[in-house]
Amino acid sequence: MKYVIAIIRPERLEEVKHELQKVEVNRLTVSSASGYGEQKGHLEVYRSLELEVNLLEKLRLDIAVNDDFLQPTIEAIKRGAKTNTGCIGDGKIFVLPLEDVIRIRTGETGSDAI
Amino acid sequence: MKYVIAIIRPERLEEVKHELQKVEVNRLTVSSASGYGEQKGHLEVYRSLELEVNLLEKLRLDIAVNDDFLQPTIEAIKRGAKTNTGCIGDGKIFVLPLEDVIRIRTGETGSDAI
Amino acid sequence: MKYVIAIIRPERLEEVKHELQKVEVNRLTVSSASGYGEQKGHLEVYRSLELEVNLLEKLRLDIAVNDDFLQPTIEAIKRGAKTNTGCIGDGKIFVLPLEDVIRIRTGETGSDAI
Amino acid sequence: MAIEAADTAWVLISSALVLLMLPGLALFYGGMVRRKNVLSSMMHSFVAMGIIAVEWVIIGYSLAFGTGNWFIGGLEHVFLRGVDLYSVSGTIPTYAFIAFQGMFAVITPALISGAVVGRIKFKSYIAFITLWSLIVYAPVCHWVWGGGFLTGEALDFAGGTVVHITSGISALTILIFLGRRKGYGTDSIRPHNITLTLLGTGLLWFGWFGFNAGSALAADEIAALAFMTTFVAPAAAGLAWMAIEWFRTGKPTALGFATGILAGLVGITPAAGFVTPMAAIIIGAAAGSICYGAVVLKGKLGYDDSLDVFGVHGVGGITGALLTGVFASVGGTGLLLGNSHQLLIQFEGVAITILYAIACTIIIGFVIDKTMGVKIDENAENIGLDRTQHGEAAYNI
Amino acid sequence: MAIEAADTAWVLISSALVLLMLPGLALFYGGMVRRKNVLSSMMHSFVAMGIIAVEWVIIGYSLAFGTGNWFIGGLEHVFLRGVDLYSVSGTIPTYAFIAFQGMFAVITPALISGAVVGRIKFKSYIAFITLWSLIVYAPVCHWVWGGGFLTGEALDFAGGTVVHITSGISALTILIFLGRRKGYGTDSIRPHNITLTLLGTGLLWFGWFGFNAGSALAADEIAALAFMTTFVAPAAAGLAWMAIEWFRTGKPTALGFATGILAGLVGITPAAGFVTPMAAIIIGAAAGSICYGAVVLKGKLGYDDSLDVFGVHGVGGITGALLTGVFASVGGTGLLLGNSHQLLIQFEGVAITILYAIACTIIIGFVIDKTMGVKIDENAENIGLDRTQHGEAAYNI
Amino acid sequence: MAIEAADTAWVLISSALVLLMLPGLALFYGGMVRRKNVLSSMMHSFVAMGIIAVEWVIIGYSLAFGTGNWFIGGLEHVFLRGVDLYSVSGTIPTYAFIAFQGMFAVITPALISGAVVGRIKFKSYIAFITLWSLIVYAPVCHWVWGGGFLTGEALDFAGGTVVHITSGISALTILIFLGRRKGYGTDSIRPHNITLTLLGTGLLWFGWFGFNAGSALAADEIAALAFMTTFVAPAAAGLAWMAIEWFRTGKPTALGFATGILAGLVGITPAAGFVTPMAAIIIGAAAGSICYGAVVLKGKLGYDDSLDVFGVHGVGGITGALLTGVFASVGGTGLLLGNSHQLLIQFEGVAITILYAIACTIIIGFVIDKTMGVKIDENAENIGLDRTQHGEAAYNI
Ligand SMILES: Nc1ncnc2c1ncn2[C@@H]1O[C@H](COP(=O)(O)OP(=O)(O)O)[C@@H](O)[C@H]1O
Ligand SMILES: Nc1ncnc2c1ncn2[C@@H]1O[C@H](COP(=O)(O)OP(=O)(O)O)[C@@H](O)[C@H]1O
Ligand SMILES: Nc1ncnc2c1ncn2[C@@H]1O[C@H](COP(=O)(O)OP(=O)(O)O)[C@@H](O)[C@H]1O
Repeated sequence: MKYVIAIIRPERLEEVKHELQKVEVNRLTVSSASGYGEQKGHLEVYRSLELEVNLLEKLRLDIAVNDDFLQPTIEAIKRGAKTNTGCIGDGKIFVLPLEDVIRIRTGETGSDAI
Repeated sequence: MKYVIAIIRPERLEEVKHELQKVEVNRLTVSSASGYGEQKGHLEVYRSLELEVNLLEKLRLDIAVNDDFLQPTIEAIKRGAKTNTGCIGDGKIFVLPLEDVIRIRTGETGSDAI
Repeated sequence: MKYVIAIIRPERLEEVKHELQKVEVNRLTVSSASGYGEQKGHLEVYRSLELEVNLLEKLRLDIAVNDDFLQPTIEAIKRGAKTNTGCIGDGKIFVLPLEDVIRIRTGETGSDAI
Repeated sequence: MAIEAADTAWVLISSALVLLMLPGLALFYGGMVRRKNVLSSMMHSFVAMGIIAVEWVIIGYSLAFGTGNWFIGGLEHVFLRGVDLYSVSGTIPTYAFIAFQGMFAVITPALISGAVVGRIKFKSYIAFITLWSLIVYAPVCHWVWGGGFLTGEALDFAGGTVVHITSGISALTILIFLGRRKGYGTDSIRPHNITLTLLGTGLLWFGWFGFNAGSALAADEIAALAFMTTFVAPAAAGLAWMAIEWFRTGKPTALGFATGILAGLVGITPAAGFVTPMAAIIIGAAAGSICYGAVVLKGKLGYDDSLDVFGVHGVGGITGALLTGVFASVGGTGLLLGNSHQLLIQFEGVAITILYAIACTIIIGFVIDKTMGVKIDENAENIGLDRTQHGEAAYNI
Repeated sequence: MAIEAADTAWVLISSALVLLMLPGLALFYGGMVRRKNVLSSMMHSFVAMGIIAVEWVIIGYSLAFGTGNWFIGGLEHVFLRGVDLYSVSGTIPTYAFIAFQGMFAVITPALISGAVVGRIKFKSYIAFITLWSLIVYAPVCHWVWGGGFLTGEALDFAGGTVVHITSGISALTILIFLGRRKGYGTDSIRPHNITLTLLGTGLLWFGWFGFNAGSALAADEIAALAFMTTFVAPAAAGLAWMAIEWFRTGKPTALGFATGILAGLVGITPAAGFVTPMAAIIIGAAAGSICYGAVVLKGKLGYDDSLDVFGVHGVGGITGALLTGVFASVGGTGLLLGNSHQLLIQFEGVAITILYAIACTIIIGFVIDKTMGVKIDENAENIGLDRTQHGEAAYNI
Repeated sequence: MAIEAADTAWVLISSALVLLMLPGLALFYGGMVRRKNVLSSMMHSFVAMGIIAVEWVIIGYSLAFGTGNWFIGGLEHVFLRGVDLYSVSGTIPTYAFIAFQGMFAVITPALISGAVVGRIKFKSYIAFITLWSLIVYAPVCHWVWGGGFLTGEALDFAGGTVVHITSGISALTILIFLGRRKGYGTDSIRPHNITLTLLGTGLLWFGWFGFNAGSALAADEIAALAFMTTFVAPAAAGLAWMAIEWFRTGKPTALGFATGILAGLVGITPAAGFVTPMAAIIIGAAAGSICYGAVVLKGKLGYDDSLDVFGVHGVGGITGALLTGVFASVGGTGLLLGNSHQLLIQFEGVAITILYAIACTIIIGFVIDKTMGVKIDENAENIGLDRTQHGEAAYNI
């Protein structure tokens, strides 16, 4: 089992969810985050004071998947998260090993519980 | 050492903390998250417009534990997080391997630092 | 590759970022969190009602690094996050194994994508 | 003729109250949109204060209240020519009258903005309200209050027709060029901060006392009556909305109650100084119920009048205008006192205004759409108007 | 008798100011509760505007200001019978008087809501305030202002007894049926947004000028005096609270300063038009200090008057009522001018009101508890009232 | 002499409006700071209501409006001695006059707070405004309005010099002792909630009608004129700011529009009752543009007048004061009507006030810095003033 963490642009959430549903990944956890990365030069102006904003709003998705779902999940996220222009800031996917999962309601564990 | 991530209902936090204290797990990190999962059909009505809300408020707990504390921790979370009715949405626990821990203040590492 | 999670005091963010830049770690994800830990006794008073606040504001940094960057990263965080007094609450660093990384924009994977 | 100091004080403070309705409206609307569009939505109200205020003294006032003909006022007061410190309107300085009426001119187009949130280009919005205020507001204002063909005929105490029907109908019409927001009808579009909406409701109600009771243009018995009706009608409307919602969905929402209050405020507007407090309660309850129905219907029909400008201002305004023809008993008589003719006139006023507003809005919308475009592109809509139109984020760490 | 336009303008705008206190109160309280209960808390104030406004014109006004007997008014003005456009009260239209008094009737039960946040059923709250307004407010209002046995005896300029003591005492009493919130006294119960509370404080102070200076019912010297005292007393009270808090805990909190201001506003209410500005500073400082003590005491005693309605309105109202008997020097004389009798009467008024409020609240609470239940179940309390009672979340993404 | 009830009503409600500017200012500033400093910033406005209100009646009023000499008023009204219920000022009760003027005294030092947010010690702030109000405000107020050497010479309708120049200049001066915030000029310092700032702007504009039109001290034609100019000048200023910003940066920001409105309000303040509405539009547009320039310049020069008190109040106040000397045409004549002498006097008034404010602020700042210290230490600045100065967090879960 794998624990996938994806950092995406907030405005791509709906697309990513849509793509994930297509590959039958229906469970995920979303949280908000701020990203610092390559993506710079986004300029904000507050009362004419120009600030180079490098702290950017991002969404973080956590998705636990069984091994055979890993590749489809990654592909789905890529399809959903990529902007037309493939810009810096489109995001990243991290794959971590996952040792166990427990569904609290039923007590099921392991890949059944995902 | 293990890194436990638990997704629970926000209203169960106090119970979970309580149960964790009983098994002497006193350190954790909480963050807010939104969950998409099985749990659907929660209906919200905004000016008579019915929305099926599938993005649900959740809390995410991160708890790093030594191996011998893993099982008690999981059991404690289960006890605290489960609603009487054992409903969909009670949450999940993910167990990830943890390679190292460093306590910033002292520089201690490994299981002592947890 | 490693996935580093650091819990720090919010007010140390700028220092930590600064130290990380020095060791050429320029990408990270920040999110807000609340910590329960040793650190207690912070007292807040609301209309004379004294509350012992043990849920404390923290920041959580997620940093994926290649193996050879791990040690410098940890050291940089330690330098940046430690208060002069080395107080309880300075925070912790967790190191998790990371199996893969994918850069969405380019499709690169592995250590190139970090 | 000398001015009355008390009437002057009353109209001035009433004008200030109406101005406060703009931030009130900004909050009311701003709370209901998503985080990424809140500044954009609030700016719709604020920029109206800028543009229409200036436009009003330059030309709007003259078109609305200049002598002119049955259709529109003349140009004699362009740039406020012919008005000076000692000009008097009724018992108050003309400057006070212009300011008071200017506030109405400002808020009316701002009301429309609730329908178009989250997808209109800012510059197109500016163009729209600038034109609309001249082409729709000024003439209708002239018809009803400024000496035009409905003046002295249709009963419209504080702007049921002039303000609410024009804006409500135009809001619906402009949707032709805007369509729905992306994601309409899913949970990703929820009000981002209902406390703002409640605060906005409070400021609107407060300001509406100036709007309605100030429309007496004197600190007299009529003002007191209009105050009283503006107190009880929204109360009854909020309760009506809540009762129906509670019954139908099992939960009385705060947003619903606030919307009901607004519906009641709209409903009582044309009637405020013409009916008794008890009639006001009935009008309020009717407005609350009927607007509720209209909003439900919208949900069924699936058009995206995002914040229900038509459902509340359009439908509420029509309800109020017609019920004024039924319940009028002070300074005018309605159906209940045997004057069915009044109801007919009310109906006529409403119908003409609706047709006129639709026609003009289509034309204005068409012209803007062909020239600068009305709707932003999908990517910008995804990112949000605050970022793409204004280069800002409302909330930062 | 003819009305005075200036007095009418003044009472009308004062009425509007008092109405604004309701959203002010909603914010003041709403900021202090947790995120999950904020709409519920705000709705307590808003729904009072709906229910009590309607109830007031139907029957409340008649019970409070109808002729009646020493205890309660008659039914002659039910549904505002006998009042029309030209009715006059003093120098203003009766409609203006009814509206002004109606605002007081609306806010008083809403004040109570601060004690019960986070755990009362919405429908039970509605039942409670509906009954309470008839059974407690109307009679006490009649006693003090409407021709009852305290009228012309006890000095209560703007409602220290009628408004603040009744609500403060009843808030404490109703806790018998509600107990504490789950988690009381731990850090999980902290104010979720103090900026809302500060804004609420600002709106309350602003509105209170209408409340107090409007109670002169004329735009005269007394109004100016009451305005002045309402300016300086809360200032002094805020400073007093801050000083004590700073000294005791080492930090002057914003929430404390805001609470002090409120205590001062409450304290000066009964005295506003009867004392000099210098006496007002003393009364304000006293109210700030004594209320601080009361709130500390609550913390020690451990009952959960969540937002300190008793500590501020109850204790502040009593302090103000008694000090009015000490400092009165305008339109009445107090202890300092040798009239110890007045202090006795003040004491008597306070005592009777307290007993009456306690008794009635127990009865009303008991009846509601037995029929529909007052407190929600623990699970619903955990989830929060916004979700469980109103089906909404205040804040969404 | 008898009072005029209508004038009394008008001045009282205007006073209340000005009081509301304090919470308005608190929100305006509070929205622009970071989350960790919002309560601290709001408290700067609130605590001014506490301290200066009390100080005003104790001594400030006497120093400003007592007979005294060319420089400062006497002590005859200390503790409001010699003022009672029946004292009259012009056509209103003296208590009303004191309250109205007191509001001005309260808001002026609070304006300064925008420059010092995020790094000033709370107790030092308190010491500063307490002293500043006596040493700077009271004398300048006496010069211009209280019988001092500029009274009847310089035209300052509602406080361009007395309020805005004094505060704007002092804000810049006090920075000598404070320097920049840590992290100045990076993205970590962004406004945390612009909706608060917009709401604050709305409340400020609303309140400013009391500030300016109330300064007529009567409900007369001048009040109506001042109302009218206060309506259109900020509108024009907001548009001017927006236009320049749009042109220069490609985006019209909400924060910019709000700032423009404020600049227009400041700019029209000294001129409000002296110029025609059309001149007001010009003054507004000028104030909006010039303040924009000043704020840009600040960015270039790199000093950290955090919320642009100098750029808006200082520069806007100077612009307004001078343009009053150009456009005055009602109750005074300016350059355009051939009276170049007036412009000279305006210039003189401005120059003297600037020098005086700088000198006094340096002295006060120096004394406080040497005794209690002005700036907090770096660690406290990192953690934030809410936590370190007030022991609170504005937002909790
Ligand atoms: N190594 C990393 N560790 C943690 N977060 C990262 C890392 N690399 C990227 N991110 C997150 O992903 C977001 C998108 O990264 P981006 O700037 O597009 O990266 P790239 O330029 O490598 O595509 C960043 O804002 C940051 O939040
Ligand atoms: N596979 C998963 N990956 C990530 N998060 C998950 C996963 N499964 C569940 N969750 C999180 O746990 C929450 C509770 O899940 P729930 O709907 O109760 O799951 P189940 O029906 O499997 O018990 C979800 O809202 C989601 O946030
Ligand atoms: N074992 C753990 N699991 C999860 N989070 C932890 C753990 N230990 C510490 N933390 C997080 O780190 C923060 C700082 O911890 P702190 O109280 O300083 O720990 P210590 O006393 O061990 O140095 C805590 O508030 C908590 O958020």
